[in-house]
Amino acid sequence: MPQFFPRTANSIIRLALLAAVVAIATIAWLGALFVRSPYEMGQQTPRNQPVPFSHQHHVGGLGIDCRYCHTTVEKSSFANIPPTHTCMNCHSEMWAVAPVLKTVRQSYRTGKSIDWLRVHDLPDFVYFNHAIHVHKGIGCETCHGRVDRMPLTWQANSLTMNWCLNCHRHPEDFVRPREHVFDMDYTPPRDQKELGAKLVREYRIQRLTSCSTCHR
Amino acid sequence: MSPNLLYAIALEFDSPSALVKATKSVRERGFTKYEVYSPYPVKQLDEIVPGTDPVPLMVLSAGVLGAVTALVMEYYIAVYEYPINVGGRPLNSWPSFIPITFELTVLFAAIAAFIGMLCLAGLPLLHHPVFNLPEFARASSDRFFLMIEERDPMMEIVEEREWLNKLGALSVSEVESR
Amino acid sequence: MSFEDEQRMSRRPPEPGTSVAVIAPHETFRSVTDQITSVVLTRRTPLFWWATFGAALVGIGFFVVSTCWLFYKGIAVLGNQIPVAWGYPITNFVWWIGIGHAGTLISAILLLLNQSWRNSINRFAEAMTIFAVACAGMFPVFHLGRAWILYWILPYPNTMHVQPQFRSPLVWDVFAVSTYATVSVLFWYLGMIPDLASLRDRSKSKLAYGFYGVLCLGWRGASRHWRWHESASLLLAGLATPLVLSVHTVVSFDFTIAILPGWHSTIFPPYFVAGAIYSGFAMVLILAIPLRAVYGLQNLVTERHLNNCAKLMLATGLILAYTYLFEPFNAWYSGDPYEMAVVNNRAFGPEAWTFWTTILCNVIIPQSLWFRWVRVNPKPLFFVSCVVLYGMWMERFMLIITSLSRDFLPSSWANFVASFWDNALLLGSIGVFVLFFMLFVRFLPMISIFEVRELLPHSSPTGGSEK
Amino acid sequence: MKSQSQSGFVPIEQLIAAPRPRHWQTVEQYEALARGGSEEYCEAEDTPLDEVSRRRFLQLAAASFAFAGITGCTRQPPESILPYVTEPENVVPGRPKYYATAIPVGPMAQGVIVESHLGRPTKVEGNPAHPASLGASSVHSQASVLDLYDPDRATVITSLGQQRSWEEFRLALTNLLGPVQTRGGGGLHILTGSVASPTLGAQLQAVLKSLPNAKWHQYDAAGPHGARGGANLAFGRPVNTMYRFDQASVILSLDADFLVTGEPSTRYAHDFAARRVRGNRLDMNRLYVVESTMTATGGKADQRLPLQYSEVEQFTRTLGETVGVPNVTAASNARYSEWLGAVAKDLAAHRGSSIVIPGAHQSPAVHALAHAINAQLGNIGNTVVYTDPLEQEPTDEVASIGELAQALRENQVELLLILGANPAYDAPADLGFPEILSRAKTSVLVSLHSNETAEWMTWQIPESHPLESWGDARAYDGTVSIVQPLIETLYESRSPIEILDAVLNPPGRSGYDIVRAYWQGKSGRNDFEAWWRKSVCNGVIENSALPLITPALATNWAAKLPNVPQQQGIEIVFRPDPYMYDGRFANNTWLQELPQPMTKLTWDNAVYLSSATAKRLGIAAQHRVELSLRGRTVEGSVWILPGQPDDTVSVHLGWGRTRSGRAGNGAGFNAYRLRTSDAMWTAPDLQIRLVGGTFPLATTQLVQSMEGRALMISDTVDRYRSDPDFVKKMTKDPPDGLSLYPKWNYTGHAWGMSIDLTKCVNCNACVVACQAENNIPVVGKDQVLNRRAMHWIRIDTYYEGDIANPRGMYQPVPCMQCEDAPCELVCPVQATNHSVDGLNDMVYNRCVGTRFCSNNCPYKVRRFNFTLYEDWVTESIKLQRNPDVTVRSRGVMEKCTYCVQRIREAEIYAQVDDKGLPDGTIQTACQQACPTQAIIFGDINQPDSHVRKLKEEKLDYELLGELNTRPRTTYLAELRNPHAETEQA
Repeated sequence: MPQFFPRTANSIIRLALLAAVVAIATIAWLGALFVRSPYEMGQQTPRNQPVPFSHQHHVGGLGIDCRYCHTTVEKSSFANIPPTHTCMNCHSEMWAVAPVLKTVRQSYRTGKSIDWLRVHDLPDFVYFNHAIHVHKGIGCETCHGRVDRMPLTWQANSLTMNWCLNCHRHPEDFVRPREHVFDMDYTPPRDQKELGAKLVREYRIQRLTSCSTCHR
Repeated sequence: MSPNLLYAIALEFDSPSALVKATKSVRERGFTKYEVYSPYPVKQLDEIVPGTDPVPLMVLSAGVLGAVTALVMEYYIAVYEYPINVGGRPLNSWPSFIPITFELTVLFAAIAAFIGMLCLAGLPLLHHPVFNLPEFARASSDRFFLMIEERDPMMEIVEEREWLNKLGALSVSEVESR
Repeated sequence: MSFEDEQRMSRRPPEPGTSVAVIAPHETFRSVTDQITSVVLTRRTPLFWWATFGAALVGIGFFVVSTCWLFYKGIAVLGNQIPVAWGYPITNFVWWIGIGHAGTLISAILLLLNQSWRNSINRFAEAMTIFAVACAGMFPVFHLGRAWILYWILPYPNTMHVQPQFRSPLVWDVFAVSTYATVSVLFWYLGMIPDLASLRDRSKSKLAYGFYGVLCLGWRGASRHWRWHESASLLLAGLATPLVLSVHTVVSFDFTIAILPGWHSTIFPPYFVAGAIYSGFAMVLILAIPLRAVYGLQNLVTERHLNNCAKLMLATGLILAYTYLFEPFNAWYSGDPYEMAVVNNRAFGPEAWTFWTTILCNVIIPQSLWFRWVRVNPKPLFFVSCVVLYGMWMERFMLIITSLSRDFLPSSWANFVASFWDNALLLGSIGVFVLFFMLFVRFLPMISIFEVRELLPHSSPTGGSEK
Repeated sequence: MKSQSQSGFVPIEQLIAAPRPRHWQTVEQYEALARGGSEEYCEAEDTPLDEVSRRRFLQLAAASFAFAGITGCTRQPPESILPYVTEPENVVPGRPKYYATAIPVGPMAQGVIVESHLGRPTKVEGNPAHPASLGASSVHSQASVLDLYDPDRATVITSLGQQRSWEEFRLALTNLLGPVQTRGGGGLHILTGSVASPTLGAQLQAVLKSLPNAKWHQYDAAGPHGARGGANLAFGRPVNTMYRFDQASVILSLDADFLVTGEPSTRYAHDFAARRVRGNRLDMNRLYVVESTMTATGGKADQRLPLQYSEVEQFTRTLGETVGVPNVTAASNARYSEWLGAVAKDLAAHRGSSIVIPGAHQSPAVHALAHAINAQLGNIGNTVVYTDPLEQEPTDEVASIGELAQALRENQVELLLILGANPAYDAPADLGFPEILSRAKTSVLVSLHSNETAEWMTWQIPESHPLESWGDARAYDGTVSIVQPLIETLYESRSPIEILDAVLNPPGRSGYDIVRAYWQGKSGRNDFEAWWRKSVCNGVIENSALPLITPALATNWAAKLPNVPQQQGIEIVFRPDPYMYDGRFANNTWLQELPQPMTKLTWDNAVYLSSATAKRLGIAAQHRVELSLRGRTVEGSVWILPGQPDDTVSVHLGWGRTRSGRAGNGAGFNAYRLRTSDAMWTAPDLQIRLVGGTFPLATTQLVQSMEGRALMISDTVDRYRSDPDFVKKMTKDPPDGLSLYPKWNYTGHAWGMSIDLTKCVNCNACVVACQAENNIPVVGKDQVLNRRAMHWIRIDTYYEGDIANPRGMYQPVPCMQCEDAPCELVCPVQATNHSVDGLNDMVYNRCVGTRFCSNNCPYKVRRFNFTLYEDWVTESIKLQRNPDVTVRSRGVMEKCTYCVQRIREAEIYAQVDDKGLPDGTIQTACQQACPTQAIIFGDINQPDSHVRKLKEEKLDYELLGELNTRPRTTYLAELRNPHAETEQA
């Protein structure tokens, strides 16, 4: 069969080979991007809660301290989600009949817990402890973002292991004076490097990257 | 047929010796643009047919590249990316890094040899004028071809063309450049 | 070629360096090409092929069922336990990878050594290598507790900053085996390109022409191409030679790096390489003997080939025997009580049968290869090869279980008991191998045509081969 | 007999259907609950359960992720948080709370402190303030929490198969009691175990007072029958005998396994070990053991004499005569007379500081003689002390159950009330149980499980577990603990005292009111409230221990001694199982899979034979044999027990249950079938017949010899005295600089452990404690047979010396936390590596399961999840899990990490609460449970730490140190104190 292949076959086969290579590379690259994407990490997406609770209003607007609701944040690994009772402290008086708070009142009446949706959710094999981080001068905002500007709360950071390690390796870039831990609008000073270094010494912050620091 | 449609004059032989002899004389005659086709590598042609062999250099450089890549990767990962105490061994336990270095050296070099050869030969190339010649099918079995390409300046001289017929080929045919 | 001719040739003393005994005298470029290409293109598929192919499919059945069950239920379906945490899968892995080695040895080392006789067996030997490595590669995956995160063994930029641990021989293994597989495939394919061209030019149907036309990348056989082709082949051979040695060395590291008595030994690398080649040649013969009979290739794969392979088996077998002898000496000389205990346990412990089977299959029976009659007669040679192949599996099995089942603390001693699925998986992998090989025989040139051409007397202008 | 596996558990409908548990944390809340202001509490307390199921749900989800690969490329499923509605005061979510209570086993209880996570009791620890615990805990205390969550518990009140309500039952009860009362209680029979609980006892006495014709029977199948008989024989009155091992220089055990079996063993082991290492180990006590089967105590003995059960009595008489007990004579036996002489001399040499302790199950004669010998040796008041009996009504229990059987046979029983007992299973075989139970007109069973007896009853009431009900209990010395619940009853269950209260003063009060009211009256204090709170909070009632008494030997007691039994043929000996006790723990998978001390058997009991006897009978291990005794037969599997006396078959009671639940059913064989009321603990003329075939027994240690390797170093105290460095000479540690690489040095904490082999008595409490703390799954018999048991710490038990009478060697082996760990080196994915403080971390979520680390571990302490062993289905089991430890999935390696979760928590809160980390703040689970404090954990970089001091001792050595793994866990070689003279004898 003389000259079975047309002249175009040359370009076709070469393009095909090239395309294969490019395709594989692209897929790998896109995959890598995807697993790091805010979407995949569940970042920046406000969660719909049974009660449309607004940190923006309560923290930003009314200026309620984090610890008013998250009572155990300084004492325990778990920062605590406020019991219905805490809501009713105020809402038995104000907005006492607002339809938006129906669920809360119902919960208070029936004693059934409000079913909040978890926003910051680490895998079960990760053991994070709020108390120690707060104690060492890591601000709420450092991990949770400007909650005071969130009408509905979302996850501000990726919470990947990389992200954790970044701070565990360079605490001096993130640590702040203890008195500012609960400030939402704290802006690190220009000399954060020096201040950080100083606080790291003062608070005896260790650079803990052992596996058992978080995985047990 | 009009000459611009011509790709080359094909001389067909049935033995390597005839081919070698013909190629020698073609070369001595002063032809420059010719190519020889054989069903297996004929050693003697290497001296006759001009051309260099850059494959070894490619392989060497790729091998070096592989070695460096491996060492850098292992050192970076073990010492910088996540320095961690494994069984009380130092971070840079270089003796343990040797095997992978070797393997990557070989891997890179081998791939270079393969791809290098294809690139040099301009393969893959499915369509080529020589395939226009029906007899060429036997070039991969028991026939030997000497092709003097049309673009060879000597081809414009009619005598030279006729001279080719006297080289004792089984057949002399024209290969179209379709 | 007639039976008488065969007798004559077998009686003729072999003349090393000459190709006369390698290929029957009256063969021509044409005849050679015809014979080999016709297997693929024109001849009708022999019953033998269908039978073997069917058998292979049964094996595949085993393979599929057992792998599914394995992944569904976990490693628990195998015999593995603590202390014997490695059982069949690793044995099979080492066994298969070892088998592969003969192929590379023939195609690479013998090429460098100018052993031109290898030209007519290297192609299917290389194919054997590739399929064997493929089978080998599966087992480390099967034996993982969580195979679905296998890729954690590879270095890649991840969101955890955690990477492979390069002190672990298992990581070396991953690199060694994948490199080995890649290089083997490249070498195999590179060598096949000109032959694919032959197939292309001789195929009658459009489909076949297109298929082989694309596969051979439009090979024309131009002298420059041949030059680069040859130098690439030689370089690949030069690379494959240390590679093949390194691969089984690294495999042996899986054991020697461990501190286990009976594993932690410096003689393992040479020992393993020798064993690998030993089993590899056994497999080559097991494949070659039926093929040449079925496809009437006796004049291409001649008794000289059988003879040489057998001799190589004998040689590597003797190296192995030496290491078997040396192990007890090593233990005794080290004065390490645990080493001595293991050696003693291997020979006389509860799992001694594995040891003695190994000795019988790898040392005693192969001694028959001293007799030329055994070496050049297909039937006995085939038998010996099978024995050796089994023996080599048993050896790896013995090395693994006897050391693990009785190491340092008697409190943790326990013997290994294989489960049904262990055997099913091994059988399955054999099925996979045969299936691949049968497809190769059917659709690709099982003998390197252009290299055989080089063996023909008139292949060189000055007459008579220069090799 | 098929084998069970916990992973076989499936969710139980009743469990789902059962009313929502009502949790609460503190007494105050409980009272609020009781006051009826309950709603907020009980409802608010819903959250813990949801919290739990939420956490577990994720773990379940994790399984499915596993297949997708737990990496960046898996999204977590949406997860919800359910906060309280009103938060109980002093609850800090994320930090556990601890409550004191007590776990009764038989008549005696052990004081414990229970860890509770948001209302879920998860872990039981000893109560340092409690005399029977001193901070340590028995296997039963440790395992009790699993019993609480046992998915096979009885969950609803039933009558003849119909589910009934509590109200219906009370109605029925009043109707039944009506006629009974008219007859002054005639026809009312109450069967209980031995009752030591003051409240329950008082209730029973009250019942008998108000209904004089009613009958109260007590029967504890594994109780100390011989001891009661012996006391009556010797003193003419019941007494409670206590031993002070911390003051005893020479101890002679007459068939007593006092270090491991029975409730006081925790305290006894503690005292024994403390005394054993006195004076820098040079002033060592000496333990002689004469016994009729190989026990952990026997293995620990400095000198041991295997004798048949009947010979022990002979031996005791001779000893009595030798030490000069008046009017005791005996024919001496050449076989041991010399040995006995030497022992007697040694005892006499230690007047007042020696102990002769008879086994609880030995014959009354032996007990009586022992009392006399102790008196003769002047031990009474010093090392042996007496109090009034713990039981409210000490009775001859065998006779007592006999009377009940009698009454049943004669159809005199109108109403039979069984509280916690299980006669259908464990009553003497000659009394005609269980069939005769059907002769009771009405019968009511109160029990944890719907057990063998249940199927003969007209009513069955689920019994509340001690961890979910109020009560009180006595320790071995009489000290009373208030039993307080950690969790609202999981099911429709009642405690015995609540039942009796319903009988006494209908409609009955809550357990809390009953107990409180009783003690209000009993204590008669005006500051009762404070006293009550203190008592409940501390877990012990101050000076409630029974006063010491000094009973006098009855005149001519010796004359009343029965004749020495003549042993004929093969003798069978019944023993309570160290773990199953009388069978009540049969469905506890932790105890089922807990290796027996000397044989390492799990999931089965066995027919123990000496190798000589076995050879003679042509029987080998795991052969199935039929034991027949007076026409009664059982089939069992044989195990060859080194040190077992010849012609003696010993069997453990408490196995072969048929209605214990999925784990216990069919495990082992039921030895009660051979046991008759006249031969409760031994019988002659046992017939053994091979029935052909074998039945596999699952042991976790196949080889029990050290193969001549210096793994467990043990020598005499004299050797140590003469050559203090002998251990260092025996072990060759490789010189520094042997390695190609430099040493890795650890600044800051460097955690380490020291295990004192002299102190380990092989009680296996550490093993259960570890299992409870670290969510270690149970794998089931088939997997144990496949060598896949999961225990992170094991006690290697070796035998040394003559197989007829060997020494036992006990070596606890957890992960050694090697500094140059071979396992880490070979892990391809860094799933195991070192933390800054030198722990050998195991990162489950990184493990891909190559199992290379296990191969390369010379100690073989790594365990692999060959398949999904964790139970991710059974709701109730999930409640037990420790939330601080990852629940491992299939295909990952796991191992001991020195309870790293405890270390990290302690480190964190030490900083948060700005308090330091003094030595001893962090205890590993095994250390905490260990009765003898054989395991000590701490910081070896801290100059004055306990562990450091121990490691500096001359007896300190590394296991397999020559491999240069540089383990952080090291051992103190065992010292023994054999008596030169008896050695010769």
